[in-house]
Amino acid sequence: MSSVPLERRRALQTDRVERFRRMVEIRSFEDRVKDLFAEGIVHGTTHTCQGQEAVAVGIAAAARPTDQVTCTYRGHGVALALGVTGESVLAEIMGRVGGSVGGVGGSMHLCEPEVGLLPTFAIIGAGIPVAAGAALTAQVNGTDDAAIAVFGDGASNIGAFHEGINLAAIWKLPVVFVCENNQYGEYSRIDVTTPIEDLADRAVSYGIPGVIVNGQDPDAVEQAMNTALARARAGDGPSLLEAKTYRYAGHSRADTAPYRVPGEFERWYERDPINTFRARLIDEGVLTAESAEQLEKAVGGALEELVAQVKESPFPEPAAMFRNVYA
Amino acid sequence: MSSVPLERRRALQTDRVERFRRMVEIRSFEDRVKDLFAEGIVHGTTHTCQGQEAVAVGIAAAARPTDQVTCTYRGHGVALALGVTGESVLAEIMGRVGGSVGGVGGSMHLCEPEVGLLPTFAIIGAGIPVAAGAALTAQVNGTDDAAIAVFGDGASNIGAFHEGINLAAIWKLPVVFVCENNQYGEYSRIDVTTPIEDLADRAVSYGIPGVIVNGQDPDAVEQAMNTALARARAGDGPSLLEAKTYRYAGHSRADTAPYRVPGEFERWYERDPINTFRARLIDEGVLTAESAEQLEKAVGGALEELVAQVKESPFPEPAAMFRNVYA
Amino acid sequence: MPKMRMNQAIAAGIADEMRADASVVVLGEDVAAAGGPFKTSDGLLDEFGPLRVRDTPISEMGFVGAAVGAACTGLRPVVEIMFVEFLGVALDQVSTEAAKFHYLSGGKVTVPMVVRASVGAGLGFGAQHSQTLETWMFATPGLKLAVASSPQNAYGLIRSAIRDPNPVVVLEPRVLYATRGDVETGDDQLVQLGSAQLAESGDDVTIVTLGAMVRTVLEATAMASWSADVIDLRSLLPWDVEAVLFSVERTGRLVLVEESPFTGGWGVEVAARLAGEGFRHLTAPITRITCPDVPVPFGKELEARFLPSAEYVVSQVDELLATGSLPSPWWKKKESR
Amino acid sequence: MPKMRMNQAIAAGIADEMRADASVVVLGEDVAAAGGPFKTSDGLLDEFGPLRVRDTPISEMGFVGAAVGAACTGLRPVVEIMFVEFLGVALDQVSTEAAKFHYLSGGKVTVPMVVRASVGAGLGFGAQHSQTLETWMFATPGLKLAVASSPQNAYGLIRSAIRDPNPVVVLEPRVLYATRGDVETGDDQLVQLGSAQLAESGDDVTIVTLGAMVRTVLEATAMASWSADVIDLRSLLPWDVEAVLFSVERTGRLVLVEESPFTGGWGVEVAARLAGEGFRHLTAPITRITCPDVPVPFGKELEARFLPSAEYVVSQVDELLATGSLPSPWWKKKESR
Ligand SMILES: Cc1ncc(C[n+]2csc(CCOP(=O)(O)OP(=O)(O)O)c2C)c(N)n1
Ligand SMILES: Cc1ncc(C[n+]2csc(CCOP(=O)(O)OP(=O)(O)O)c2C)c(N)n1
Ligand SMILES: [Mg+2]
Ligand SMILES: [Mg+2]
Repeated sequence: MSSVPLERRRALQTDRVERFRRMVEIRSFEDRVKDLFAEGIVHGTTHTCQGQEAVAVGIAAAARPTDQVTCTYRGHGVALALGVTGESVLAEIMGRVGGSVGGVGGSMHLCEPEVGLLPTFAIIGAGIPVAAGAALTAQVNGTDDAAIAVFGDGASNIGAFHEGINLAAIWKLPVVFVCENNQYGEYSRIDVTTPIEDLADRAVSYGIPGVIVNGQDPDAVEQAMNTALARARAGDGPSLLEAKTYRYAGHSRADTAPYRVPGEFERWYERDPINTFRARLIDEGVLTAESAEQLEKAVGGALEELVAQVKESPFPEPAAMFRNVYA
Repeated sequence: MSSVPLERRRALQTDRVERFRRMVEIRSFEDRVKDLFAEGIVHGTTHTCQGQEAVAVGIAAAARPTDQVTCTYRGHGVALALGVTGESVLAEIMGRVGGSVGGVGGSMHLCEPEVGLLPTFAIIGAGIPVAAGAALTAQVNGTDDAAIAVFGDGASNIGAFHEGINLAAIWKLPVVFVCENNQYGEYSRIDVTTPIEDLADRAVSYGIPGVIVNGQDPDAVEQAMNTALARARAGDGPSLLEAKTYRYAGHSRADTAPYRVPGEFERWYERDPINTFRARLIDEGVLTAESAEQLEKAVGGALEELVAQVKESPFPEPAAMFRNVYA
Repeated sequence: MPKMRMNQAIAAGIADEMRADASVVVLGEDVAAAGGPFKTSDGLLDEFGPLRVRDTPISEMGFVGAAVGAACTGLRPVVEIMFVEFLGVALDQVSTEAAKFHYLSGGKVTVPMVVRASVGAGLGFGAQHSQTLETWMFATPGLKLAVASSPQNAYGLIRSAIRDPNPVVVLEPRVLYATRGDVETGDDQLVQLGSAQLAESGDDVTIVTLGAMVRTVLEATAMASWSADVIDLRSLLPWDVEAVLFSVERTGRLVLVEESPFTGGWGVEVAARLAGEGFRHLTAPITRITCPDVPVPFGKELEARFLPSAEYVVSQVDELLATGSLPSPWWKKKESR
Repeated sequence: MPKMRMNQAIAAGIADEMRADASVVVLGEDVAAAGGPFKTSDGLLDEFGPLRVRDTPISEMGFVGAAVGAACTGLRPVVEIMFVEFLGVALDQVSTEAAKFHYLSGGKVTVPMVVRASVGAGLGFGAQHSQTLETWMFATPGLKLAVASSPQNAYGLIRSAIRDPNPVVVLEPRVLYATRGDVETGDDQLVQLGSAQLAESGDDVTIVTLGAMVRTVLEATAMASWSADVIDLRSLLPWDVEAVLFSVERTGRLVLVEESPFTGGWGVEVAARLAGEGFRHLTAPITRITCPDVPVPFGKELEARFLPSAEYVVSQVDELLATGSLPSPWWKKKESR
């Protein structure tokens, strides 16, 4: 069977231009979401992932649609990378019937089993043992699918991180733990909350590989994921990947990130994942400056159409709140 | 001010014969407790620590009475070592008015602030962040007291272990985390639940010293504690000590430990902490075979008197259950 | 009919579901090699093997969370929480994740998992290992909650819980694990979640109870001068409002017997509902017979005093019937304290 | 009198206690440098310094546990739980440790700590960040539990909670943080834990409520044709039974307005108690006006529908007074759903 999300996912598997396009799609999507909130036409809160696109796309490129992924409230990028449509994500953020979970969840709650996206997590760390459990299913059923938990640097200080990884390690579950170290947990820089520099070192506590990955480079993320996934599928157990990256936006809608270390943003922006990848593809002759520009324009245009369309789409009826409470 | 618990504590500080006596006291106390339960004259459950005496006594010898200690339901030995009287502990186990907490707690619940014993913990791992908090008090008040958390190998797999040590490390709190690795968590050997050999390695996750200690030797435990406590008092933060030892008894009253690996008990018994320490003190000429034997007889005799006395002591009135619910 | 202890009946119920459905797995501390700290999974490892029956590290958040993930992806995990208090380190996964995932997936994901926990006092485990804590899980849309009171319904409830497509918490009174009783096994013995059982019928009063207190209440009615409809709720989420209303319409009097604190115990939900929907049928104050608002004390005598006894139930109901007004609890009657 | 937003009043109350008592410390995620995610500790770091005002890692079990240890040894920690749901990863330290340590130390140890948590819906935070969850902490002897409803009582409650020798959980409706109101500061403004406030008096009915619903109820009475005693409980553990009984003796009618699920919400305790001790004064069914039994939905319209509105309170009480019988909730009235 096929479907738009699955096709969007498959497109990433081989085609690096599609990966570039997806990164651009995520960046512009998140920028637009911030604006929509700023305009005050969206209720609630949102957490965007500008700057972290390479992690999402690298993971989606390496994983199978049948691999199960848990990610966080900062999940728009991961969802789009896995193949979830912009319409599904934006409509959920805007609380419309067409949203990923029918508009009753909001920005923090997306889900698309078709491409392996389990419900996203608004509670820090909660997705880590849940990913171990999805890997348990694969182990019990004897498939060679794997699970992937995506979480932040701040999440590495919560108990569920320790318990979930330890459990996966002792049972040699096929799971890859990907820590997106974007340097901040909410308004606190990692060095305020975490006594070590490299979170990958925490793998020592579980006797599993701990790997530092350049989170600015989708190719690097893909390669590290391929290695970790191969190990998982072979029955050799989990790995902990630390993708070093940076959060361009504030923590959530309102946050202007006044706490940022001066010059830090600029330093990271020099290594911007989209600019770097664009340059590489141009070097490789896969793209030209012109084709890249056209691609970016096209993505921007499509996004505007999408926004207009979702703005017009209906809200759920009150009755919707009573659906899906029990199966 | 002084008191029996304080004097019992001070006695350990310099006098190694007293340390030997205390180890013997703990061993015979725990053996006797097991019998009392076997006789069925005690209600509920109990967890004894035969084989782990050197850890308790080594800690008590190194720590000050003003240092704060959190330990577990397997806490009779630690309590006695810190100076709590046998009467207070036994009366609590037997639910008598004279018990450490008035007889309403039972075997798992002891407390004696006079010698730094905070309420003991029946929930795995819970005492670890609580010890960090006691260390926070010392840090905020600018005293050079420290805190000590005593917990088991199994507890190193629970979230509170991770969160409590991480918090202490980032705040450089004066606390020593002592993991009594007695090889088993309930009926499960550590290798069934824990993917690494040395729990001290988990210190890497927090950037603190992780030290393996011979838990069969009170001198070794004392020395390691002295180093860790000095570091804590100096403001350099916590340490994780792993005391390798062995649980002679079953997990709790009913458990006969059928799951034990054959020969394991015998191997550990060759390194029995009491026998080893006795031999050392005799070598050193501090004890003779005769004086040691007399000492052990005396301890046994005193214990029998204690048991007889506590058996005669009163149970709490029903009204007791309404006391100390709120301060 | 075979006699079984309640812990054996639970193991038998799990085993029957494991035979019927290869996706059922069992996780918990010492549930495999040791057959469970209370022998509620005895024999499962031997029959179903280490892939499906697993000893976990001491990581309730970790293995309950793993059960959530396994349930979302096709397994039917049965998780053991040795003492219900340990949900205090794992409640997030039950109440905030599992109970809400069907909703937060727009119905795309279901979470067919069971959390079994032993509850209650009477064995001298002390204040941190003797509570029932139904109310930690009560006000939780998306969750189901059942409480066993006999070997027979423990067998039926666990099987229904495992078959349910929703997360279900099953509370098992620890003091009953050793109780022997006739247990009819087989598919006809499933107990529908949300259905109460009329354990005994009578005319003077409706007594609603559950768990270990069912036995206490039946002891009480056996020695009482009055007769009662004794309703064993068996489930709290959902609970059988109709059964209670139906009885109170006839008796006009509602008494709750609970092994829980006086303030906020599970019975207040039943009382509140009846004080609304049953109001015009009530001829006497709704009476709650509970434990006092204190941590569970250790010690045979104290613990026995702490728990509602059959004699106490009789005397409270006697007083209610005689005076028509609310009997105050023993701890408010100076003399008896 | 100075006007303050509720978050400012809370910060002011904490600051006053920190000035009065050097043992008061503040812990939580982003409470120091950022002044709190909801600005409820703004300015504390500057005035009291990094030793007493601390940003924590994302480790609720860790820092709540640390607060327990600090409280046992002489400090008075005030811990912030950003959203009450996060207690799902830390409940053990509050309910099983802190609440029982005075008891389990034979009175040798006290645990003077405060856990502040923001609660409630109305801001579009979705199902995992919008609940009130009073009942997670309700049936817990040894614990105190308060709920703020205005800048003034938020100021008074936090100060009383900090001074209390017991562990106290203070719930703060998030939707009220931005509400401005007159706040009288100073020692006379402490609010005794366990004392309700008669927010308005009337004759036809007694409405018991707390938290964000107080405002809703006062909006309702302003437009209603009937008059009510409006009782803001302010504390749930202990709660002011006398105040409610006293009013119901006069009005004969009890209505609860709760931002909580219909099944098992906090109001069932009040209803149950009155259905016992107040039975002979009741002339009408006890009526609970609550949210439906569903996870909190996202979306302005859905969330507004989910929460009891002033109009809804008016119409339910109108129906109760007109018919004398229990009005069914809107979601059971086919048309309105
Ligand atoms: C248990 C819990 N505690 C606190 C929060 C509030 N919170 C939401 S996001 C966040 C920061 C998380 O930081 P990190 O893990 O680095 O992820 P990032 O936001 O940087 O992607 C916090 C503290 C939460 N959602 N859950
Ligand atoms: C949170 C929690 N989970 C489970 C238990 C049940 N339990 C009591 S003791 C124990 C084993 C602990 O092993 P370890 O930490 O090695 O300590 P030991 O008993 O060997 O001293 C377990 C699982 C508990 N008390 N608390
Ligand atoms: Mg981060
Ligand atoms: Mg052990």
